[in-house]
Amino acid sequence: MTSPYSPGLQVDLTVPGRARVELDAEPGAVIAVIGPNGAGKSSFVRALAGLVAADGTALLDGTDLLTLSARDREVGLVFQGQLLFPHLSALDNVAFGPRSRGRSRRDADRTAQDLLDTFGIGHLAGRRPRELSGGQAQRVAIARALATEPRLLLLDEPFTGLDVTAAMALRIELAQHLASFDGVTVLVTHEAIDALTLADQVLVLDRGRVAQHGTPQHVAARPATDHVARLVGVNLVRETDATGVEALTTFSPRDVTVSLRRPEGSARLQWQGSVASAQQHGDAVRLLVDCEPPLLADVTPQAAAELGLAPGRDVWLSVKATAVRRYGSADEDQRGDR
Amino acid sequence: MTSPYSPGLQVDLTVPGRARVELDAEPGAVIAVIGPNGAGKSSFVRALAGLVAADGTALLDGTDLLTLSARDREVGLVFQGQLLFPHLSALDNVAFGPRSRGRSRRDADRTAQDLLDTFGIGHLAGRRPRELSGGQAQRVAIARALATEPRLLLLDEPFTGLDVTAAMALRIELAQHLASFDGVTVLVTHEAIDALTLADQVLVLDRGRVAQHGTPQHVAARPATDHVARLVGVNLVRETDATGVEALTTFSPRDVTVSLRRPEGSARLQWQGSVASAQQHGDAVRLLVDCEPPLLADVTPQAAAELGLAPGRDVWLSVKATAVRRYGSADEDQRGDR
Amino acid sequence: DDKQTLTVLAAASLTDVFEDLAAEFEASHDGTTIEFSFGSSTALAEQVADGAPGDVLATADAASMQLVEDAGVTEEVTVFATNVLTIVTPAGNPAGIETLDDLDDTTWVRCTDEAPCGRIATAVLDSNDITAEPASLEEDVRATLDKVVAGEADAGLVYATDAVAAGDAVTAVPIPGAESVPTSYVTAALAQSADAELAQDWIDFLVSPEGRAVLERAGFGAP
Amino acid sequence: MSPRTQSQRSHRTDPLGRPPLLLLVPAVLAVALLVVPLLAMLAAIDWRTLPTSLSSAPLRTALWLSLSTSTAAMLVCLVLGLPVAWLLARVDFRGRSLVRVLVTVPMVLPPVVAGVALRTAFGRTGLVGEPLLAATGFAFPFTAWGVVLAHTFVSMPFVVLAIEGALRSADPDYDAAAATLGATRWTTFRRVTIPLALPGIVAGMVLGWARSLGEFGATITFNGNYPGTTQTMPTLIYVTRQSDQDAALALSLVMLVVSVAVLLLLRDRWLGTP
Amino acid sequence: MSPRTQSQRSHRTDPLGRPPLLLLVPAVLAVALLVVPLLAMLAAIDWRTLPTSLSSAPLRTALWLSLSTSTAAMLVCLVLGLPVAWLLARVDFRGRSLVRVLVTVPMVLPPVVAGVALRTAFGRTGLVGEPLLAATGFAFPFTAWGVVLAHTFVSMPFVVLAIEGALRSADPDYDAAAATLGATRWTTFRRVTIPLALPGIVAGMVLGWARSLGEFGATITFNGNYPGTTQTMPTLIYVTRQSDQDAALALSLVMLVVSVAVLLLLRDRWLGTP
Ligand SMILES: Nc1ncnc2c1ncn2[C@@H]1O[C@H](COP(=O)(O)OP(=O)(O)OP(=O)(O)O)[C@@H](O)[C@H]1O
Ligand SMILES: Nc1ncnc2c1ncn2[C@@H]1O[C@H](COP(=O)(O)OP(=O)(O)OP(=O)(O)O)[C@@H](O)[C@H]1O
Ligand SMILES: [Mg+2]
Ligand SMILES: [Mg+2]
Repeated sequence: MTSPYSPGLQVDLTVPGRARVELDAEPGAVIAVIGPNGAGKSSFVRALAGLVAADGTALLDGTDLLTLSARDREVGLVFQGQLLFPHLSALDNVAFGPRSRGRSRRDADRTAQDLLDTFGIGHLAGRRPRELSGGQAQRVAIARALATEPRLLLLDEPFTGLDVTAAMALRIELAQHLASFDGVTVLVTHEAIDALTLADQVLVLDRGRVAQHGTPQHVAARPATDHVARLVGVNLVRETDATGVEALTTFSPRDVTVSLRRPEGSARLQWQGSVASAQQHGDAVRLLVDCEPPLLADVTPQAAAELGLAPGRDVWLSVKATAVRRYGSADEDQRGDR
Repeated sequence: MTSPYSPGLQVDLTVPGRARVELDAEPGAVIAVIGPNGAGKSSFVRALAGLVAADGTALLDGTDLLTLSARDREVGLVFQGQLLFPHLSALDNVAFGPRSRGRSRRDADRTAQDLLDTFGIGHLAGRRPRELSGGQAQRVAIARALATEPRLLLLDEPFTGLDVTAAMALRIELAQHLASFDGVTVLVTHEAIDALTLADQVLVLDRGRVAQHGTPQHVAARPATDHVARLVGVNLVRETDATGVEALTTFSPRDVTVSLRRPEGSARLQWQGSVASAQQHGDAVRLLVDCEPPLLADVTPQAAAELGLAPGRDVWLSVKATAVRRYGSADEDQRGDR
Repeated sequence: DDKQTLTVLAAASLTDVFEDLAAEFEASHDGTTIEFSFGSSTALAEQVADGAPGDVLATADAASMQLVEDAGVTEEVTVFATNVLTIVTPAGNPAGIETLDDLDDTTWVRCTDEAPCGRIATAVLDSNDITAEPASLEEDVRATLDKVVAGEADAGLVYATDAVAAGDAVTAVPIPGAESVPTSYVTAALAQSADAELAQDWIDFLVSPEGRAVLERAGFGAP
Repeated sequence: MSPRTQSQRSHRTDPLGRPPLLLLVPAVLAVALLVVPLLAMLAAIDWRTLPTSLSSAPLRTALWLSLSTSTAAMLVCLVLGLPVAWLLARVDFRGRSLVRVLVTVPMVLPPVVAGVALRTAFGRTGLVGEPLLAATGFAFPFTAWGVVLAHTFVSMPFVVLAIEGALRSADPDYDAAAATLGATRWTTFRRVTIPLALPGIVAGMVLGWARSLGEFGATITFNGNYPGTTQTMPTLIYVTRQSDQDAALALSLVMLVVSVAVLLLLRDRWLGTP
Repeated sequence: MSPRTQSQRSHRTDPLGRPPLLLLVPAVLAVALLVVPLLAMLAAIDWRTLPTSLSSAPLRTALWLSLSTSTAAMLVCLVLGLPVAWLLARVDFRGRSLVRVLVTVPMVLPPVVAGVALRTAFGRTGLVGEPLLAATGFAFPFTAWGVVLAHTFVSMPFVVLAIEGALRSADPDYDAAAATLGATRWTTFRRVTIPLALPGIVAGMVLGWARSLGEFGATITFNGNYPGTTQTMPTLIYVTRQSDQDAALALSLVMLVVSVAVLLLLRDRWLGTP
């Protein structure tokens, strides 16, 4: 069950019916896990934490986590759903970990108070979770996970419910923390910005499997799933050629031309559909068009007004061949090349 | 306690120590409530739902909600924290409301199944909440709130934990639902896009008080709080003149010039600070600079590289007087002028 | 040794009379205190057999004393009193019961056959050819009396001593011929006694004329 | 606690780590304390006389009466006691703690005193019993109804307290969620509160049933002892003991076996791993 | 149910709506059923003889013995029973449902049989008692320790079942959260499980205390009735009843009053509105 010592995290585990993940990370690495709802992200993280039964191995610095009890894994976990202890104050919640790991009460309390201060809720230290707002409680949950100084930090959607300022402050805080952290961090997120700014590897899960794995830049440039494409705000079109090999095409919504009549030119790069939604997006209006597959298109507000691009309107979309990037779906798995 | 019949929602309530809100909304109105963590958004919503004691009045179509028990208020509520019944399947959770309101079992089940289908989780209808992923559970929670066909729909951060595709689909779904809904909707959110695309009024809360109230466009153009400014991605600077009147200045991060030395020109529109973070933002690099107040600045990647704009770098920021918008802080309360 | 304590284990139905006897005994034995432990005869016998502390045991029947003899905890058993069955009714006899025949169609109670008083009751009833069914077969005579005192039963078959002890709360209706089926109260000194002499003194006192007088006042018959 | 010595399998069954000795040792002691007397009793039984002891008709009637009255009492305790437990746990009313104490008090009454109290209330000359008898001709004492009444009086406090404890340990926020969905308190009670507190409620019912089954003092004081109507197993055992210790032990054994069987069946039904 | 008739105040105290009649009616019935006998008993007390009955020395010794042995038994039940309840509720082990049933069984034993079982195990000639006596010279029967033992044997099943029910109703996810934070099972038990299930645990303790206080049959069978060492209040009441009903009722009244007082005090301490 154990292998010759090699630092970092080497995972090959299966949560039956829910997730199957292979992963290899050096010490200090930050892995962003992204994927649609139900892709298996939380299952993976909970399996690492020991809260869900899993088969396979998960070697952390040479020890197989799967053979250890949850307590002995020394992970820090922010739960999706918080699970703050309702009978303890914010401070005691955060101090719980250090005290469980044998630190003195004073020491643990100091660490906890410092973390709460850092996250801007030091004045709420004495409150019970019930007496905190959702975002305040979320900050306590993050502080609680960090306070144990874990070897493996598991953050399951840590920024949910935080206001913009807090989220930004926490990202900065976390980035600083992670820079000096030589354990491995797994960060589950639904926000492109987290993956792009905090992570050095992105693991894309889809229906329980690893759909793509690489550096944030690589994944953003060559998305392999619709979810990632939507996350980074590009369109993704799949085509299977006669030999069964799948080719992927991406292009930016800005490069899509919207017209009311069928445009001239190559048939392959045009689609017909009706507008599903039209929303302000920066200076442009972003349309979601119901075609196969659904596509995004940015138009100027003037154009939107002239063409009457309200939801329900039938339109044609086209894109110049020069504006697309084409690549194979097997073209993945570029590990963190930092 | 009641007043001559007037349709819509007229609120003037206080949750002691947590929120004080005045609000006036016509039938069919959608009110986005925004504000930083702990501003009192949830307290307000829960007071309307009858889960938190409040003073004052909240007239819905002429009846004071505060005199009714939670059950009799006929509100639909998405909780921050879900609170799905753990012993019931997804379907039964959603059907709970209709059945409680006297609909037949078949009828309620059909409504519930339809809603689950709409939200893309029809195949999970038989699962218990424990067996759902976070985002799947969130969709069930929304379906549960909508299924009761309430007169007042209270959505407390309904899109948390949803993946981009689901969030977008739900926004479209909700927009359609709201278009035909003649009750009042209160939507608490941390995302600018929700406020801008779904709401016809925005209520900005700050430390338990209404800080601003108006149409989304008005609030976005003339933010009164740092939180709103950050939410819509602009900088906000407050100045108090000799007479004690406060003036607000906003400008876009794109209009900020970053230099390593003190720029020439008017002293009032320049600041010194160190870079707190630098992140990809569209085509640009967005800097957060630690000055008083903290400001955002967008620079080109080339400029960022040339100037070495990494966190910790000391910089000067300046903005042209022509690029700023100046207005008084009392300049608010433009009600929904749709 | 002028301070002595004698521990007497006795059937619960002897509570009152033994306390009177103890007062007299203590008066004539300076420095002696008598402590009682009352319980049901069977329970006491079992406890004694198991080594319960005490000097003297007094039970309401010979059968339970047999348990103690079998355990080898005592040698000599003395019969110190007898008792006979009687009918009791709630004060004033509202159901108008004059003989055993009147028990038909009333709510009446007696002891269960497993208790000493039940065996006697069966014998008395059989010898009078009574077929009336009781409402309840009480676990002991105390419970039987209790039902009558409380007014739950119109009549009950109890010992004459119980009728005396209950005083005005009940009306006693004697059963002709009941004397032919008496029950005996027996007592014995125990092997675990620390003061066999004092224990024997107490037993002697029970059968002495002074003791007899007290027992007779409580309704007990001579051995 | 070395990771290598722990098998993957053991990890599966116990992801939270091994139960600590500090809990295991007292637990084993507790089980021993409860089980050793039962074993000793088994050892003391005279197995040769067992068949004769067990073939008696009184045994069958008493056993049946015990089981049926205990079950009836348990149901009454549930129907009447569950609402009290709910009120005490979930509704804030004046005098709540007084009601809670009043409900607890019958527990501390020695059984015989409980019987006397019942008699002064529901006996033929009792506070409620006398008018009841006058009006309907019915009296509780010496009937199986009286047995159920006595069992209920004695067991209900246990049922109420156990269920109240369970209700208090369950999260009341779900009740609030149900209310916002339009559920009346009754619907909430039925469809949310009860299912969520079910394990505690079942425990309370088992408690009540077992307490009734073993109840002796109050029943015999209030109802006496007549085969077929009021002679329950404990009463039969008690009176048998006066003449025949071995037979009494054999009867106790029957009671033990039957109750173990019933409890095991109940467990499988109600508390089987879901 | 018109909104106008409901005052703002009533809404405050009961945001979830009025308790339904379907629950109120049985609750009131239940309370009546439990309280009427107590009231009837009060009414039956002869208040003139009360002062003499209450001034007796045996009363004081018996009351003190009852309170102290019940409290001791409750503590033993807690120390030994809580771990069992936890094991049954939280640890998945082979034979769990058998253990649960074994723990329940002493509840169904009639008190006298429980006393006999205790004697065969812990009596001077018992399975455990004989070697114990030989080794240490100490024997349980006829001592205050024996009373505590009998109380514990009789009360522990109630305590275990009540606490197990409460533990099962509490959310086990918090235990998992504590484990990931590095808490051993013992720490988790102490700092998370116990506080979260506290209301149920307190209910279990009250249950055990009250059950011990009222226990009579097993105690008198196992320990006899010696004033000062083994004569508890129920035993004293039993003996007094033989000669003087009124005095016995007066003693019961004392027990009632004392236990109400203790329970009220406990409530204020433990279950006061937090
Ligand atoms: N206890 C369970 N039993 C069976 N299936 C489960 C269980 N828990 C989760 N699942 C299913 O496993 C899949 C993966 O769930 P998981 O919670 O890992 O998703 P996720 O990627 O974290 O999603 P989200 O973004 O919504 O949090 C989902 O389809 C979910 O329905
Ligand atoms: N039960 C309570 N007792 C006392 N204070 C409370 C209680 N619940 C919340 N608060 C406080 O009231 C304020 C408002 O809380 P509220 O939950 O309404 O905030 P919010 O705007 O919803 O924040 P978030 O965006 O984090 O959800 C917060 O400062 C919070 O700490
Ligand atoms: Mg998840
Ligand atoms: Mg909130």
